[in-house]
Amino acid sequence: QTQVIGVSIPAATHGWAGGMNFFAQDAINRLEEVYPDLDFVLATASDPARQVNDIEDMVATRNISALVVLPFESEPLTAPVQAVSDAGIWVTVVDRGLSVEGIEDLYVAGDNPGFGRVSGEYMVSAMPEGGDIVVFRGIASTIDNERVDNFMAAIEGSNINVLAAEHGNWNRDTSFEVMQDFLSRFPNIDAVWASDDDMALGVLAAIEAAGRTDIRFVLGGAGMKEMIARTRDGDPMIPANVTYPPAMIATAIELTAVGLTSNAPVAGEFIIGSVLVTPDNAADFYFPDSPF
Amino acid sequence: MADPILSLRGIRRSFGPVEVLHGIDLDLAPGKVHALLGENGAGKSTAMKILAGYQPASAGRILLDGAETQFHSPHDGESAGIIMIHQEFALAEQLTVEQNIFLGRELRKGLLLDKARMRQLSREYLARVNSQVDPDTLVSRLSNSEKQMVEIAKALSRNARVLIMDEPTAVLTSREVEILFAQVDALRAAGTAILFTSHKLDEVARLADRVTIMRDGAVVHSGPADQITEDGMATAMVGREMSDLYPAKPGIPPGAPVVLKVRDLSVARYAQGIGFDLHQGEILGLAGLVGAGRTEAMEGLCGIRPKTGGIVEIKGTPVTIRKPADALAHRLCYLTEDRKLRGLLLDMPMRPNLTLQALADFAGLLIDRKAEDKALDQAIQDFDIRGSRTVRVGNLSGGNQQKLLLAKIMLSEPQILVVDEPTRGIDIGTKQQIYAFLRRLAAEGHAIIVISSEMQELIGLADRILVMRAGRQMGILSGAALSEDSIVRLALGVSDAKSAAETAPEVPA
Amino acid sequence: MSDTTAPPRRGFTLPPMTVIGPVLALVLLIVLGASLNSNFLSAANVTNVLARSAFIGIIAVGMTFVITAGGLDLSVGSMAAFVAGLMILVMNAALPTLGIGLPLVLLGMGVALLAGLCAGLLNGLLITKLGIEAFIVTLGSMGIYRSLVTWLADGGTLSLNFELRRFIRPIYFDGLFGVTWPIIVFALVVIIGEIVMSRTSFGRHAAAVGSNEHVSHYSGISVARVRLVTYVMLGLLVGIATILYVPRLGSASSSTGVLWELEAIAAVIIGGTVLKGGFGRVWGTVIGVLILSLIDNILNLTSLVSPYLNGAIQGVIIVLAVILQRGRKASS
Amino acid sequence: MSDTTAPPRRGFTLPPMTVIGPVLALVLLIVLGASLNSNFLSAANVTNVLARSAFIGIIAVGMTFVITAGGLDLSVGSMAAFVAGLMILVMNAALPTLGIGLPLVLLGMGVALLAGLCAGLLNGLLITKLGIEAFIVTLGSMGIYRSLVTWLADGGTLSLNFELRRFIRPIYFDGLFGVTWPIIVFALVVIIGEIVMSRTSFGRHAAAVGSNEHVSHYSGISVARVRLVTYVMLGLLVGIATILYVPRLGSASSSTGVLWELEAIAAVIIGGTVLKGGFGRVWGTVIGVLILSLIDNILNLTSLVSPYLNGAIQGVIIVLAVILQRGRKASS
Ligand SMILES: Nc1ncnc2c1ncn2[C@@H]1O[C@H](COP(=O)(O)OP(=O)(O)OP(=O)(O)O)[C@@H](O)[C@H]1O
Ligand SMILES: Nc1ncnc2c1ncn2[C@@H]1O[C@H](COP(=O)(O)OP(=O)(O)OP(=O)(O)O)[C@@H](O)[C@H]1O
Ligand SMILES: [Mg+2]
Ligand SMILES: [Mg+2]
Repeated sequence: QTQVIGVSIPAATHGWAGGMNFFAQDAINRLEEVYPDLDFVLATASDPARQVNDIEDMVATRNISALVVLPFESEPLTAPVQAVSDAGIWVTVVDRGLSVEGIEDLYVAGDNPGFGRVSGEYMVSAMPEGGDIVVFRGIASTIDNERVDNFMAAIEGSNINVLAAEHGNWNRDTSFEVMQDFLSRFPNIDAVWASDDDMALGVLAAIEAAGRTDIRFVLGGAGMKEMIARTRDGDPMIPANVTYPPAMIATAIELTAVGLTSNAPVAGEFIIGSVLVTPDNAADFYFPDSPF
Repeated sequence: MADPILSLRGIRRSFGPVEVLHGIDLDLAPGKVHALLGENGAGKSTAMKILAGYQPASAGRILLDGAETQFHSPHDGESAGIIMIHQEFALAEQLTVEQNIFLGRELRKGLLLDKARMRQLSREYLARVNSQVDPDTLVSRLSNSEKQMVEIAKALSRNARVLIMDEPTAVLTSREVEILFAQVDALRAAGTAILFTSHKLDEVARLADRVTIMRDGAVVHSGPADQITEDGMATAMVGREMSDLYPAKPGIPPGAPVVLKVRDLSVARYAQGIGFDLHQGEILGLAGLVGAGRTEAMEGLCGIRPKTGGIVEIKGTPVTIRKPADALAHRLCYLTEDRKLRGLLLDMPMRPNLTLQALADFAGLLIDRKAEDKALDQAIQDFDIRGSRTVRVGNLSGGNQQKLLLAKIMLSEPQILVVDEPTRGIDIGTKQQIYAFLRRLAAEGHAIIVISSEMQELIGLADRILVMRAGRQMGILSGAALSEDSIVRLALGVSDAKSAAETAPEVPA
Repeated sequence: MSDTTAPPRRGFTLPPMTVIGPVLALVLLIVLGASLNSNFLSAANVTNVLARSAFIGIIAVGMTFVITAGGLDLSVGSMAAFVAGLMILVMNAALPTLGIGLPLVLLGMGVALLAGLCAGLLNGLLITKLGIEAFIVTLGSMGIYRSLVTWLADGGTLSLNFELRRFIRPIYFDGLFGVTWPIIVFALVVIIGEIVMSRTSFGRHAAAVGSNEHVSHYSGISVARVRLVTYVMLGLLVGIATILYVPRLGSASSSTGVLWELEAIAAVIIGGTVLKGGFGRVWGTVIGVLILSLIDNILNLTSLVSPYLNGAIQGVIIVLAVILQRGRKASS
Repeated sequence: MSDTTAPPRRGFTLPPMTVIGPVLALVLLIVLGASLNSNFLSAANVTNVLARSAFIGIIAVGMTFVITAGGLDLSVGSMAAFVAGLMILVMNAALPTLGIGLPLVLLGMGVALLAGLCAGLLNGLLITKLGIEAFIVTLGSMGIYRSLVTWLADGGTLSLNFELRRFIRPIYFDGLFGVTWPIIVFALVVIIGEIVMSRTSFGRHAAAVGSNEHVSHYSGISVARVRLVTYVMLGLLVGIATILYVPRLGSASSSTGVLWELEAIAAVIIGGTVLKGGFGRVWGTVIGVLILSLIDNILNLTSLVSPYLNGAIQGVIIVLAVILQRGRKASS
């Protein structure tokens, strides 16, 4: 008898989410081959309320046996996912933890505080004598707050001075324009924490166009393959990256499928830590087939 | 008679299930002026629109120079030299006069517009009809008569073989009518075929070579104009003998109380220092040339536009009227001269239009639709409104719209009624009924102010006439002084006001 | 009376396409859904779809009035987010004093209604008193409310105290006789809205104002007041929608209510209300809302297409629904 | 004629508020910016602001025509994303055959123009032939194009081949006599747009159609054709904007061009064009676009307020700019 696994994720509204969408779709295609008696439903939502709708629909009409959910936001999804879990359905939560512990059977996550911390630590190590930096923030959200707060904590006490922080919304165009304006505003910027590779690309384009040479490097994040490649190849502007792999969704789906179809113990927590990528280890993080 | 340029043969036209034209024949000959007469809703405008290609006929043939033809659009008509002036204005309000005159056939110099030349030509066309409107004015800023003169100028500029005019004079004053007629005479001499409608039979008698009379969608008479009298026309149109057009004037009863006392009324830019007393049972006429500010003065009185000064007393009590609802609360109602833009919701059917102003009388918590329907039945009967109840009122004939508007205002049961051009576009039979109706209202103790640009109408109807010129009150005429001559003198400011009229405000007897 | 005065037609005639069009589209969607998935017509699914339609639905009823009176409101989505944020903040703040219980819930509801009302009033006053295009005013207030909620939440999410959330959850999930509260409230709003629109002076006046301001003014209607009231009503209804929304998710953030305005306006127009004003029908709006909800629901029922293409399918169905309604080009 | 017909006033009079209003708002913003940051008026900043205004600006010029003719287009943002995606795909695909060089660039441009034209044509045909509200049609196509680009990019980002990107970068960053191409193209589009609007029959017809369809029809203007052409023009201009956009960052994704439609419409209205149609002015639109760009620029150049509140400041300034324009309530 076929079992259905529901996968509910945010829509591809920026690069990282796009990559995550790709890996989800890809994992599903692969697993449908491998497990003939597994069916998958994939729904992408553009806001938390829609995501709740999607989950309700999966329960009410698709009789799912397991739910893999990457919550748009933690708070609003907590109660609905709890209701799913209470109905005896296996729940795998990905990336963004729910605000109540112990609901999910399996938790696969990146490490947002770690992401900020590793980035901050790298900044300190790359600029031991300190310097002026500008910070790009993502879409205003809890994730963004966690990252930025931990980044700030990590650079505290160093001589690194944050000139300004502005939302680039994880968007290349916005970041390009914001960086242009930062360049007009500050005659000297030593480094940029772009906090995301999409934003880093916008920032780099702006720097290049302005022909400014004072910026020593731009630290992005999330490990977009082009950026990893440039780090690997020793581009001085992109000396490092911090991972936050969108492929974690695939891991979560696979583990869930295994959990449903076998007796292997897959419950628990899988935290995929944020790792600093440098030219030395970049080759290990380069996935040529990924769209991200 | 020369061969007709344009002819209708057995033309029928239906709107949905209702047939409004039942086989019309009509011939327009070069160098002749043809008048098309008929009651409101008889189908005159519809026939004209078919002639000019604005609407297709449901059946029948159109002959152009003897050959059957079909117009698929007004453009086809225009290419064949057929130009029509609409009963409703066909001007784009947000464009300038010049842009409207040349709309759809702009002059160009290379790729770009030749604005200088179009402006120049516009001025020339407007000058032909003695209009001083600046070609760069937005049409929305023009008064109705100015719009009409622009339409006429626009039509004249197109060198038509056939000129069709649907009630061109309804919004014009006698002076402008003279200007138009001079142009028509010139066109006739040049061999243009002209078709026009009017509810003013004296104009027909004066201008037409041939008269065709319609009733209920069929032609009931057609013949040379000199073989039928005005009375004959009226009788043929209405289908019954017409008695006197105007009701008898009983005169203001001595000691009749003043229901409305106005002193020093002014409305910025338009009117200053208007003052009069209106007695119970009186019909007061308001005369003046177009642009004299009569409309604005009365709109100021009724709270429709802000007034900048003045004292108003109703039945001896000073009242403040700041918005139309205040006026309605004192049962002071105003009937607008502009039924299309200010009077009726053209996209809605009759019922909501009828009760819009008096809706409170039909609604407790909910609207009583049965009562509304009854009121509509009553109004249709009282005012002889013809047309489908379900059709949007924009599709009613012009005269029937006017009747509906009148019915709408009357539903508020006004004590004091201000009617602005109340018979504009109304056929002669109904006019007579409306005059009788107004007089009856007065006799029942209401007080009425009539604004009209038709001097005869004012003289026939009003007990006294207040004449305005350029926003100022020139005097109030009454009794034997009520003559066209004395009104015109005041309106033009050529007479010594005191010799012809009492000075206002006069002390009530 | 002349013979051209057609008597009101009696006897059975098919209602015109503008009336059956939206209904037909809805029926087609339901048939499609039922044929794709046997659970589609299950009580659970029907309840889900109706309850989630309630937020947009309640707002769309208000929007019907605003549009009928010739206005527009682009700010309702952000307004809902802002009102929700405020409601959560106030309830959390009052929790220590009032404790969990009915008074606190009533306080929250009061705040939501008041905030909605004020927000609507503000839009309405700017539009009517200053005479600025509704599009611009509400585009501006859309940005303002969206910013304010982000700021209130400090960029993150405003969450209701967890215990409190447990307590008010029943407002969304429980109901009477098996019908949940959102559905009941939605139904009431629709019924009252339909009556107000088609049977009261206010509804008539709103249509008149949307059809022709001048005529309305000359007829003694206070054009500005009618317009203002439509915006205030809409604000209040946003407040009501928020009261149902907060118990569902217990939080508000800058992503709450994004694009609700477009959805509400789309529902209104699919339902047959004229965007330029002058004619509106509340029942049509309900059909519009249900069509929009069902599209999402049906897309979740099946895995026919790549989820990337969901937006395209929605777009196609929205256009098709309106094509159905027109039948053919309105011969104007 | 009567003596009350005011003669056209001669001599110097201050232009009306509707004309100076937007200009004044722009000047105020410039003064504000210059006083807040000394680099504000630097050549680099001015170039940046103008160049980035070019995309929205070029689209807004097209939108001015659409709105003047009584239409609306909500799909331009997604259309730009879709066209950009297509352009990138085609250029990448043709790279092996054509090699990096002018032919490939011309091919890309051709594809962008053609795709824009077709997209505009589709919108226009649905609106004019089927007589469906522009709001609904373009809301639908907005969803469709947005989905298509997400699907083309497989949820991610479509990026131009790296070498190719180097080759076409100059289209955005280089120019003539120190003025970059986007600014030059924007200026050309504006000048031609202004001439077409105010000096050709087409501009007049667009205004006439927006003012009164019936009158236009009666005057022998093909209402449907004029409307259709405005949409096609807009589509073409979206294509041109895309040609300038792609060289900048060399990528397109589902987040490209989000909300451009609202920005373009806002610019058009701030500039004084009437949303209901009948009157439009291209130069006003340019001022509107610059005002919107400057707000962002000034907010980035200073740290006066929490970045969370940027949206609120934008909202307030947009409304203020329009209030300035009105002076006081249009006495209608
Ligand atoms: N588009 C339409 N739809 C439905 N009925 C129409 C339409 N146009 C005209 N009618 C009806 O046709 C009849 C004739 O109208 P028409 O305008 O030709 O009358 P008319 O002779 O010009 O009257 P008036 O003197 O009042 O202008 C009226 O009953 C009118 O309601
Ligand atoms: N909508 C309007 N906007 C601006 N000006 C107007 C408008 N309507 C009329 N006017 C101007 O107001 C003046 C007086 O208007 P109007 O012609 O209505 O006066 P009137 O004395 O009532 O004449 P009549 O009733 O014969 O038309 C005219 O100069 C006209 O140009
Ligand atoms: Mg007529
Ligand atoms: Mg008048």
